Amino acid sequence: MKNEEKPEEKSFRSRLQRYRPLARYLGNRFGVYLFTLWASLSLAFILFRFMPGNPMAMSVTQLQSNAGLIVGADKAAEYYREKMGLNEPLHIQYLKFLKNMIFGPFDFGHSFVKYPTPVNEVIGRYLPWTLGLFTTSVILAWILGTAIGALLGWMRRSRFASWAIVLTTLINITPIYVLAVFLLLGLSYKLGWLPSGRPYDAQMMPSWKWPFIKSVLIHAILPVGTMVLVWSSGWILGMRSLMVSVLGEDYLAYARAKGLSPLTILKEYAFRNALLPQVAGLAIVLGMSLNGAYIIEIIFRIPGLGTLFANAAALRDFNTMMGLLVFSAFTVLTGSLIVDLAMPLFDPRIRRSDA
Amino acid sequence: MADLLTVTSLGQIFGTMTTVQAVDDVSFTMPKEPSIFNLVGESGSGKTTIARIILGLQKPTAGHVLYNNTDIGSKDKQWQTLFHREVQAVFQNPYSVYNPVYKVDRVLQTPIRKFKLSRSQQESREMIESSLRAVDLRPGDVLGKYPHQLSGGQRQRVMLARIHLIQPRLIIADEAVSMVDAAGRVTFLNVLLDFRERLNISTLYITHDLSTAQYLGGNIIVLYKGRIVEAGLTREVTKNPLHPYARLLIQSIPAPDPNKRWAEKLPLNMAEMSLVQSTNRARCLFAERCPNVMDACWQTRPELRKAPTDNTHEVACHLY
Amino acid sequence: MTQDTPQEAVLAIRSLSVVYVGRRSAAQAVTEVDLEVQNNEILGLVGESGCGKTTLAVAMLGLIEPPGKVIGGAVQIRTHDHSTQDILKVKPSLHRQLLWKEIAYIPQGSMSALNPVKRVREQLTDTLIEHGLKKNEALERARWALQVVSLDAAILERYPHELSGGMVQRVAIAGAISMQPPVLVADEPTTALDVVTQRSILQELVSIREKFGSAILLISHDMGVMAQIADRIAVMYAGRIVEIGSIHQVFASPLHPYTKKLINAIPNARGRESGERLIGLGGESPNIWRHPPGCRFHPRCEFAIERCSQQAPVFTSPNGSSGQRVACHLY
Amino acid sequence: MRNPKLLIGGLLFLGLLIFALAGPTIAKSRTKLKDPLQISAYTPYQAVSDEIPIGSDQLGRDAMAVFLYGMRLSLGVGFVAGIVGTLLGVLVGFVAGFVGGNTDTILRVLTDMFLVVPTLPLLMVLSISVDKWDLLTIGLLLGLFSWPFVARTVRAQVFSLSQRPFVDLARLNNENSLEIIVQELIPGLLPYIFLSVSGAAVGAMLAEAGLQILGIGSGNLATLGYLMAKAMGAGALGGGFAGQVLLPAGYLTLTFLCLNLINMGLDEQFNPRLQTTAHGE
Repeated sequence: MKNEEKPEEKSFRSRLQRYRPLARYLGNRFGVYLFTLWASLSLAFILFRFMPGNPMAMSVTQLQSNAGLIVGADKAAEYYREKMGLNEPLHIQYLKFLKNMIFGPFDFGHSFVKYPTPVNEVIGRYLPWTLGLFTTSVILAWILGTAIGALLGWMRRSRFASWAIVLTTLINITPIYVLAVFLLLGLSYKLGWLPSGRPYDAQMMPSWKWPFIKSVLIHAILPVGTMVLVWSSGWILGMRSLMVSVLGEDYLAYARAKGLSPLTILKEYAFRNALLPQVAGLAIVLGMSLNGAYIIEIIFRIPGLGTLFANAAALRDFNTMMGLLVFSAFTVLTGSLIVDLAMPLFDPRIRRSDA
Repeated sequence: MADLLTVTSLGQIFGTMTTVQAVDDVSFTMPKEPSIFNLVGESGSGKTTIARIILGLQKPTAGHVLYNNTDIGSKDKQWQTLFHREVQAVFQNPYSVYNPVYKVDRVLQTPIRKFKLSRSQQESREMIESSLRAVDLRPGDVLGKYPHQLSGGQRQRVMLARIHLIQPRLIIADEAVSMVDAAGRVTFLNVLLDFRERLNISTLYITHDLSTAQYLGGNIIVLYKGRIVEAGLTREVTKNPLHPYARLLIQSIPAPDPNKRWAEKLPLNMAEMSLVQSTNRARCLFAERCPNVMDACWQTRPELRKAPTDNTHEVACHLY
Repeated sequence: MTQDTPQEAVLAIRSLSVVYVGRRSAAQAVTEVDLEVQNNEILGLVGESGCGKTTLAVAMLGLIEPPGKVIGGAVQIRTHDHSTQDILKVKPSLHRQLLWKEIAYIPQGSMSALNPVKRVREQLTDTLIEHGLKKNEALERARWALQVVSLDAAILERYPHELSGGMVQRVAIAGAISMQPPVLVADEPTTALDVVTQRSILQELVSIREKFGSAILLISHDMGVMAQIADRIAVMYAGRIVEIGSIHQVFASPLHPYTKKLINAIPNARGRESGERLIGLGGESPNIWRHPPGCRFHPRCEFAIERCSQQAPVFTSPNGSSGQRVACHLY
Repeated sequence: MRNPKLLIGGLLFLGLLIFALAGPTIAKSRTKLKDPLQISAYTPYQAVSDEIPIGSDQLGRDAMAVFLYGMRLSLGVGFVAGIVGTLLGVLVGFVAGFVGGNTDTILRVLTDMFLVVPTLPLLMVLSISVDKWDLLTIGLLLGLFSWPFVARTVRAQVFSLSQRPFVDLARLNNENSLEIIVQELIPGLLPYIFLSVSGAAVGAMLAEAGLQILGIGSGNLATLGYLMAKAMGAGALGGGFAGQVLLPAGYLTLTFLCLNLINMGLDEQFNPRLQTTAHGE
């Protein structure tokens, strides 16, 4: 062939071309991430400025009463209004808010209830509990659920698997708090096997010593167990049906005809392919899981973000609420971004293509 | 001009970032007299896209289609009704062309209702039954059933009964037999031939299967990567193909005769396309597979022109 | 290329029957099928969709899964070391070794036969390694096999979605011949491909037969494909073999009314130019859940006599000729 | 209705519904008081007795009566939210799937956004600003957050349905877009729409109870979640009136079970993938 564009050209440019789909995917995904983040920030801003009952005005009153001021109340109110920038035009407030978010970063000002502690510091105190319990539970549930679901899908014709599926479905439709209550009642109150109602032994002081860590771990069994049980049941059901549909694919019949061992077929042909939607699903479920985690914190009295949010809501501590709102959106969005960015590692079709 | 269908410089580009030219400057005309035109090409040659454009299911990015000298994009409601009454289709997949929630009967009742073909319940029932019989189906076997209760061949014949009911002037049959068994194919093709002879219905028969096109006769248009490479009378083109692609295509039909086997092994470059697809379309697109390739083939696009052999025959190749 | 001297078959299917177990009844998908494939032979198996030919292919590999069930018969293959094994009886580990090493399967030429998330290299070598090759041997063998089917070694590092349909099919053929098995089973290997690619793939199968002397069982619904490359042909209708013979015999003088109709229903230019119409098959295609009694073809047969609806015909060789046999009461 | 899941789920749900509707009547017949929900009829959190089988609540009401009234309210919240969420979701999903192009892209990004962001904190913020905590308001509020799931499934369904050749055939019958939507697409979508209503209802009932547990809500709307949350807060599990938690929890779980059974049954009945054909080989 004598023309200039030979088909099997191995230049740097053509190799770069092959990765264009990947670049486009990553770019798209990141763009959507930034857009969603901006939208959530704006939503939070709008919410707290336009909510019925005028929360900002309410918070000024809140601060006044905190300070116990009666004499000179007007001046104090003016002082706070000035300090919070409420006297400025709305679009300036918005721009300042965005600036604080980006360059702060995430500067939400002071907590009203614990004035003048900055909101970020308050969140920082509660964060480790949520992060520790929630992250552990999400990851454990995903791994367990995917593995068990894969096995149940593989043994799709066995009687054991069909009973296991019935049980899993039952767990899956039980609301997380109902399950928590049942486990609490049974394992803690009736049987007394596990402690409950507090994050660690009442006599202990937080420290990095083993007895304390052990106490935290023992107390974490019930809440983590509950979350893992409920969330993994969803993953089990999803993975099982993915496996069943992959097992019906042509390439699986072909793999069997090649005389591959069942283990190889399970690992390399069925599991790997069923895993893709399962990974993608993780990105979406993160947000819902956080909802569940908040409720679990209240039931098990864990001083995490859910508890902080409930307290802040009860006391109308709007700055803290706003901080928590933005923070949870940010966590979940970033989590799902990471999951989505990891997708090409599992799926070569996103990675590159000559089409 | 007394043409039934005029297709002029049709073009269709898909995609926004990476584009695919599915149809590239396709023109042809079908006469008023009942006739059969075969549109032949492999998958990806743009033949289904052309069918969808002619049926008004898709807007082309270039060119236009005239039916009875009126653009099919016409906004006139009355004209659109007439157009749909006169131009009908049989699609490839005899399964998904049925809405699974309805009984088969509905496929036959709807056109009667929409095109006001009958005046009474009784009349429409008689029409449906006679149409079913015309395509070799017993009404009792299909009426009152759900599509999944019928076989593929039965379902495709119900589609023909629908055509018989509407009695259009032109049928677009898009790969209509590719999912029907060998034995059912002939029955289907015979119905198309009957339609032309008895009901004066023309057919644009779209296929990748040259042997069925040969059976139908009439005219043929050979497509390659969205372009017409050869056109003419089916008999003439299949007997004496000029374009190297048409020649390759005709030689590759597996002749159902063990005494007429393929003589030589097909050179590899003629069989398969390379991994990297060229985006340069200002040349002959068949060049890399062509046994007669010349310098000119890489540089300029060959135009479709009259073949030297006879004036019903057209070819787009630098050899002629 | 017909063999007049009787040989020992490399693959012998004996009285194989497969049913699908439904909730209320069982469907007879394959009934008492006997077939023998010789060395260096391409045996074509032809029939309409739903006649049980794919079920037969899966059954002869010993891979029928519920709700399907083999209810009788044997599938004997003569292995490399000249022993004879019944695929349906051997223990699972040996069964897996026999597949691909002694009897290899070539799927339909569509993308979906290959695992979309694994490179071609992985999909070829994993099987070779499980059949006893070392890692570097397996890679060498995969390269060699690709070369046999005229593919560039660069294909190894590609994913299936990066290949054309014809290339995917060549990869499947390369895999099937990599252990040089005595028997290849190709199930509709060219249905998804255009005619030009179909031709090149079929010719590849012929040259494989010439190079390695493999026996190939070619399953297709296309009589043209059969006429081009098969040596012998078996016609299947509603789960039974109704006629078998050399390709020349069957095309020159088909015996079974069904075979005659199949051959006469091939669209071509010949009939049309003389103004004749071909005649399609009347009646309804068979339903495996409700086979008619006696000869299963009799409701669609214009020559049916009373006996046809009462008694299933057995095989006879009416011409006394070697090889061509038919199951029909007319003979 | 040959599907056992559909039948059992449907009958059981009907039973639960009748029980919920009859709740107030039962409550009235059980008590001698004029108003079974009379405040301070008992001391708050009085332990279980013959008269009050699951004790009293924090306002001194008969907790059983609160439960009997609460079923109706919880189902009502679910119903309102289910309808609102489904209407919104079907609308968004339909427009996205049927119109396609840029409209689709924008709506899809929007849907995904709402799908990913955690809704509970947002709900908490919104609900504390609600002055009147009544059934309609809460139902509407929760419905506003349950549409993304509906939109997603409906979009996928509409998209796949509108690509089917039978829609092309309808166009050849000279049917307009409205006829195509009503006659060709909606019938195939009905099971999914019902699926969405019940899915959104379940989600809303879950979220409402969750909000109550998080301490947001008021005695104005004494739903099952409210009863549970207050009892749990008062240490019901250790304090001998665990029934105040278990009874509402049991009722909610049973409702979810029924709706899930119905959904599974519908899926089996209408999903063509799971149907066998006459010529199945």
